[in-house]
Amino acid sequence: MSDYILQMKNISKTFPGVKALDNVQLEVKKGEVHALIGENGAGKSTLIKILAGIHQPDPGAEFYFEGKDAEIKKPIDATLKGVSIIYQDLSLFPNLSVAENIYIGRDSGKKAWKKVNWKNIKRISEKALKELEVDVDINTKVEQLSIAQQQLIEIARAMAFESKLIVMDEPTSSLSSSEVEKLYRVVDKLSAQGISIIFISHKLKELFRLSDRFTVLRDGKYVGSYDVDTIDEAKLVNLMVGREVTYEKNQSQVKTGEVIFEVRDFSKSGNFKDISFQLREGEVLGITGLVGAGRTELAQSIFGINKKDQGSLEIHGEPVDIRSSEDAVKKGVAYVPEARQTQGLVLDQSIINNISLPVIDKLNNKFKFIDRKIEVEMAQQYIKSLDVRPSLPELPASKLSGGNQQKVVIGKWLSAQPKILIIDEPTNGIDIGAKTEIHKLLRRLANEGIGVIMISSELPEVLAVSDRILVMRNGKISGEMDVNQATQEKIMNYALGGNGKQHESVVIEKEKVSQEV
Amino acid sequence: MKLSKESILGLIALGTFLFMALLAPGFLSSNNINSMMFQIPEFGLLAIAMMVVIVTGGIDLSITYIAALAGVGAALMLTNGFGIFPAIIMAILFALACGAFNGFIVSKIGVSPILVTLGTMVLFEGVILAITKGSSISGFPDAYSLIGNGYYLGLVPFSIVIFAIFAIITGLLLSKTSWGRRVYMYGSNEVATLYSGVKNSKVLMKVYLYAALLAAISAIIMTSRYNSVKVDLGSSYLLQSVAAAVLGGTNIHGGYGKVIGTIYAVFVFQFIRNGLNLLGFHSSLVDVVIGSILILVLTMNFFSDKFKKKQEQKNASQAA
Amino acid sequence: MKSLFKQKEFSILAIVLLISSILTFVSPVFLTVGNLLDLIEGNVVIGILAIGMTLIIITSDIDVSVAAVTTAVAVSISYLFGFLPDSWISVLLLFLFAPVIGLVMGLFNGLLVSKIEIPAIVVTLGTLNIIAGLVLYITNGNYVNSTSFPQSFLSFSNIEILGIPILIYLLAIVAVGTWFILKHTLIGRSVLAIGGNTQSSVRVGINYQRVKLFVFAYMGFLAGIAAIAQTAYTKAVDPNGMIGLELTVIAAVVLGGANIHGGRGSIHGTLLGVLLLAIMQNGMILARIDTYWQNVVTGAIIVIAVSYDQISYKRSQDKLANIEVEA
Amino acid sequence: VSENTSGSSEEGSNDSGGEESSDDGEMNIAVVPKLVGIPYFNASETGAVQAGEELGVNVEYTGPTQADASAQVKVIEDLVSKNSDVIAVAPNDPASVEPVLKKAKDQGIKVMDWDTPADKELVDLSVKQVDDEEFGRHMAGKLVEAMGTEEGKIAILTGGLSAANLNLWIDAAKKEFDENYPDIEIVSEKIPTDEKQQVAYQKTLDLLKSYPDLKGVLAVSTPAPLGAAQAVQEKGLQDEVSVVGSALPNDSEPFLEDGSLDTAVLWNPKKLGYLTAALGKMLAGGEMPEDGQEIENVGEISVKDDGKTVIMGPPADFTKENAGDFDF
Ligand SMILES: Nc1ncnc2c1ncn2[C@@H]1O[C@H](COP(=O)(O)OP(=O)(O)OP(=O)(O)O)[C@@H](O)[C@H]1O
Ligand SMILES: Nc1ncnc2c1ncn2[C@@H]1O[C@H](COP(=O)(O)OP(=O)(O)OP(=O)(O)O)[C@@H](O)[C@H]1O
Ligand SMILES: [Mg+2]
Ligand SMILES: [Mg+2]
Repeated sequence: MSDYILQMKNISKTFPGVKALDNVQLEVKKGEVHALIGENGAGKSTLIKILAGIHQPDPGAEFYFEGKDAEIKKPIDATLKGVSIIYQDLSLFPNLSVAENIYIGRDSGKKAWKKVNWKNIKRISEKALKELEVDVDINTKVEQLSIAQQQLIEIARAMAFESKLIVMDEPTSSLSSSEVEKLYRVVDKLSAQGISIIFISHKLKELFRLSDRFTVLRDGKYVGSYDVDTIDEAKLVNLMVGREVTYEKNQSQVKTGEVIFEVRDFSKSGNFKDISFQLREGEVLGITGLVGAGRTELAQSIFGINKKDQGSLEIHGEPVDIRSSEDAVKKGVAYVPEARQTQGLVLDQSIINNISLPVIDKLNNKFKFIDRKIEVEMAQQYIKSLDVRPSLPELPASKLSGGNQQKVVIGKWLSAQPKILIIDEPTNGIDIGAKTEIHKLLRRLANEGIGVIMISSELPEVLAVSDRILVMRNGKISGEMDVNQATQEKIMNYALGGNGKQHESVVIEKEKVSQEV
Repeated sequence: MKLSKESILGLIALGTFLFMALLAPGFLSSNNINSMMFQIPEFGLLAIAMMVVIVTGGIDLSITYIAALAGVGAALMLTNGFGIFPAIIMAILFALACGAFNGFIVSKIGVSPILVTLGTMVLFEGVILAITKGSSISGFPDAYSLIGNGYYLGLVPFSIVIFAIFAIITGLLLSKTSWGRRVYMYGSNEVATLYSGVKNSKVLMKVYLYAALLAAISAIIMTSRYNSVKVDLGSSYLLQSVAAAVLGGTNIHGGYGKVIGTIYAVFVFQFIRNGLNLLGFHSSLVDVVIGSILILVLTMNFFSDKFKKKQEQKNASQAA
Repeated sequence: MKSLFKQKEFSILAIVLLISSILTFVSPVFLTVGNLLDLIEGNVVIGILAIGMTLIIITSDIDVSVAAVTTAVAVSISYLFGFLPDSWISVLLLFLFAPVIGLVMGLFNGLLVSKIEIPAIVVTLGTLNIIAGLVLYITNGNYVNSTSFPQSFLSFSNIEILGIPILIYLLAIVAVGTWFILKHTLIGRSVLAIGGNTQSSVRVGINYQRVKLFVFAYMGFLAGIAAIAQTAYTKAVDPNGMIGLELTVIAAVVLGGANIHGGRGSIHGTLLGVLLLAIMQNGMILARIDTYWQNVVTGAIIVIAVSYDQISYKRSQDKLANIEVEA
Repeated sequence: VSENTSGSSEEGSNDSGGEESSDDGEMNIAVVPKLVGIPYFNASETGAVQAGEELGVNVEYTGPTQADASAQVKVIEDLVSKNSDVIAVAPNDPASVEPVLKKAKDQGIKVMDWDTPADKELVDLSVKQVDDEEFGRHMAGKLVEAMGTEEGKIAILTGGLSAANLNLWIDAAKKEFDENYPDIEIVSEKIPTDEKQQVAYQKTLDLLKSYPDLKGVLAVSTPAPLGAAQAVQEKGLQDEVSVVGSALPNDSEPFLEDGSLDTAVLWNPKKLGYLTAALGKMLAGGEMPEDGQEIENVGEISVKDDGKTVIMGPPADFTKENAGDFDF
């Protein structure tokens, strides 16, 4: 019988207004790690959702599992074929325990009155977590976990199934390096067991680290499939983007401009303690550390979403008191949250409405009515400058791909013309093209005098964009350095508290860094 | 052909009108048309009030008792020799007080609206009982009864004019002002609005105040029409107004809803009730018909949506 | 997390205890077995309905037609009495017919909600109008009183075991049964799952339409049982007797800590909610509160209860130390 | 499709009234109850319809499904549009029907009230089942009689706090107690029962508990006495606690049987309906009733000095002896 676990042929998918996939194919061998790559909106997630039975392809599509032709009408069909999927936007149940979240789905299709076997659930979930080396109490409700932890639970679920094929749609996007390493090891283990894996990511580095073969999509079309040893990063990027992408590392000299933003001993019990730092004119301040270090909580407290126990702020030398996000925006502080879909966007509303949301008051004409014309122009401008695709201003944000959604969120804040921009995990799930654009953008904003604070778990990104780097560990600043003294080793040391073993596992030779970005 | 939910409902309203005009004797008679115009405003205002709240993803079960309490406010003034304007002001103040109370608990404490208003519904009713001892307050000056019974330029009922004005105002507020925009945005995703520097509590507070204001206007019309107020003033409108709002296309989970849709829905209900009464239907059968319409229309929407999607798919795939 | 989840029911329990102790203080009668039994028996119907409503609210839906459905079944029962022989079999048959009649109406709601995807509140508003209207039209609101009840049914409704009325056992059975379904069966967990996140449930292959169908059907089924309880309790069928009851039922459920946005809710919480409302009703006369102020008191207590619950919930959320910050 | 078919009774099937009425030469008399679909108003419907048949006029009996003032006004407004000759209203809220009745008069429609009085000035004729004062006092007397003692605690249940006529009766009853039975103590404010038997039942249970020495319950509004009696019956207190109230005989029977309900005081709502329709016909024909006039199927009526307030007769007492003889 065939040595392919999965073959999908002439797959097309038309959404109202968008041809997301146009006659695409995907062939995955048994036990291989197959990378699926393409720019934002290339159609990766859509292809996966078709494989999962969530979207129905346009007529003419063919599926073969292990050579036998198959039909996938509902998610359960895929599950029964041994396909399990880790979605880009997680699919967990916040109100259920970790254990149940891991187990759920295995009984789907069984009798409604079947008694659930709690012992079994406990056993399976604990096993899965152990393999992943995650230590969370299996009785915790998932809503209690950070996004990173949730990501890991999602992965644990997929592993708990005795799946033949596991699809991972950008699983590392919100993981920190050490967790990423864990995941890599899991992937190796799985493929060693003969389980096939489709791995979607925008981080070429990790794709080369993991994959046996690549399938490249561009604008919903099939470009080709390549063995890892027949191709290199430059070529791959060329195939994805259809043009050369040039990388550059931040050649920063220490900024000596005036201090435009100062945080003084911020503390919030259970989240962070005694955080103080300054931000200078034209400077990009990178805040990194392991996931769960308290960065987001810190950012949210500065932005006024969360209460702080103590601490004070100064913008351009004068103290400001921020008690709510409204204050923050008034005072010129903007925050791009890490949870794009829930916190960043009003998904059901149009791109325009999202972009104008923070400044809607300023768009009033003399009747106190919103001046629609100005609003549209403004939106158009950012859609253009950020190259949001498809560039249909009235399209609901929900219909955009992950990366394009992020662009809209950034556009939203640029429209507010902030003094200080705090951006949390700015390039989660953003493709290499857009990524460098965003990095350039951040630098440009800094040079235009906006203070940029970038929270990121992706060290190469931190190194490429920041002038100065803060490392947080367990809610405290554990290290600070200028970028030109910074190395990944150094950062990881501060982040892990000098835990040697962990630290080796994440060493990446410096010269390659520049390329990964 | 691309028709919005609202315009379809508009056609349905027109349809029921013609249908009744054909079947129901005297439906078109001038004084029937008249009495319909007198009947629409009080309910219409409450329905719009409910719609605004529903757009935020909430619901206001206390709305009719807010109206009743506002009515009591006016009645107390009138029966104590105050003029019409003080009375109207008092009605509005009473209502706003209730609205502020709801708004505070919903927006500041963050209790879900259905809970809050379940409580305040009983609370406000209680306040009215405590004030009126359950009996009705009546006997208002004729000038006051003109509001609900009088004509503008001798042909259009005053009340319908008032209704039209507030309908338009509401429409403008929702679709053209930044408050209205925020109401919709909040309705679709309140977390995102918070993260965008929107002061959710302010937006919400205004919503409940505005709903209360509309309730007060409705109350003024009712009290002047019925020349009295009692604890149950307009209580039969509660679930009806929810029904009208959703029949009008308002998304019960928030984020979408249009004044015009709600108005069409109110018309549909009005034509059906009035028509069937003229046809001498048993009143309880009228409810049956209303209920059926509600379900039928939404079922229709569902299938027409499905159909549209299919069409679009086809066009798109042919285009490609 | 557990602690927090208890929290939610705990705050309402606290309020129940508080009011109870006040009542015990002002009226010696309150804490007598007799009174408590009356109090519970008087709320068996609300209790049964609230339990059904809990499942629906967990799936983030709502059903405002329960009272109408219950009445409709009660009326059907009164007609059935005409045909059934006066014997114990009839009572048993009743427990077969009534729930089935309710189930059918529940299924109707369920189909519209799950397959046609009309929001539940709209569907049930519609069916409320339709069913209530038809009931009123057919019965013209006439009572059926115990004279036309079979003796067997009357004696059934008077049964007491260990001095506790049969209806209370009925409630207990429904409560335990539903708790078991919710906690230990696949369908029960699916109810919680789609309440937590419908999209995810689709992705893991839960047929959420079937689940929604189930909760509404089950609601109808319980409404059937509630109808028997109602008939046995009032020993009469009054087509107007339950108007407006749906709001009380919903109030009880949400007071009991079920989250109107879905995902959260528990049987014991709901029972506490029912108890709270029951105690307030009962307390009004025992505490000799002036008639005209009773609603003010009731309303105020509800508002305070839900606010207090929300506040303590927020607190517990804040307290959740996410990471242990090293000193 | 005439609402008359909905009568609980067999003779419901007359198709007069309703739509075609306005065309034919016959007289159209609209009778509007507080609400349709409760036994009391069903009985009066039966009477009114019967009168319609016997006297050859179209009787349209229609009202709201809830005792809600605004809903009732709408019904009347629609009737005005239908150009009935006479509209007889049992107002939920006397004041609230004033404007619409004015409108009716302006269109030359004769207006009258029945069951519950509307504004005196406005109506051409006012049909009252009994004299409110007399009725209230009568119930009070019956209760004392049933208690067999002129002292002790009693409680008063009412259908709803805002029901005008119920309040009239209760006030009258209170007066009777004050004046003639000073040793009777009314334990609390009148207690509302939402026009529901079950509520009356539960409230009574609570009353019996918190006032163990309660001697009597006066229950006003038709479902209330049944609920009160049910409570007494279940607690086996027939001999300790007397219940008197306004209820229909058929519903009362099971409680009258064992004395848990001592006396149901009411009038014959069927006759009231009949009388209303009959007088409506007279009124349309331009006649006015006189004091002591004999109306067939009803009996001798009395007319107050104002010349337009008709009293049907004295209250009727329903006891275990006679309750069986009525068909409502
Ligand atoms: N439900 C939908 N309705 C309409 N268009 C959609 C829908 N989902 C996706 N699209 C469109 O289909 C295209 C492919 O989207 P998809 O999410 O597959 O991209 P992607 O390759 O996953 O991008 P990313 O790497 O940013 O996640 C995009 O243009 C997107 O706008
Ligand atoms: N939505 C949430 N609910 C509950 N706890 C959370 C939530 N988000 C984060 N936490 C907890 O707060 C702690 C700090 O999380 P935070 O997100 O601030 O860390 P971080 O450094 O920003 O990492 P990342 O943002 O990459 O997850 C973590 O231990 C996490 O468990
Ligand atoms: Mg994607
Ligand atoms: Mg973070």
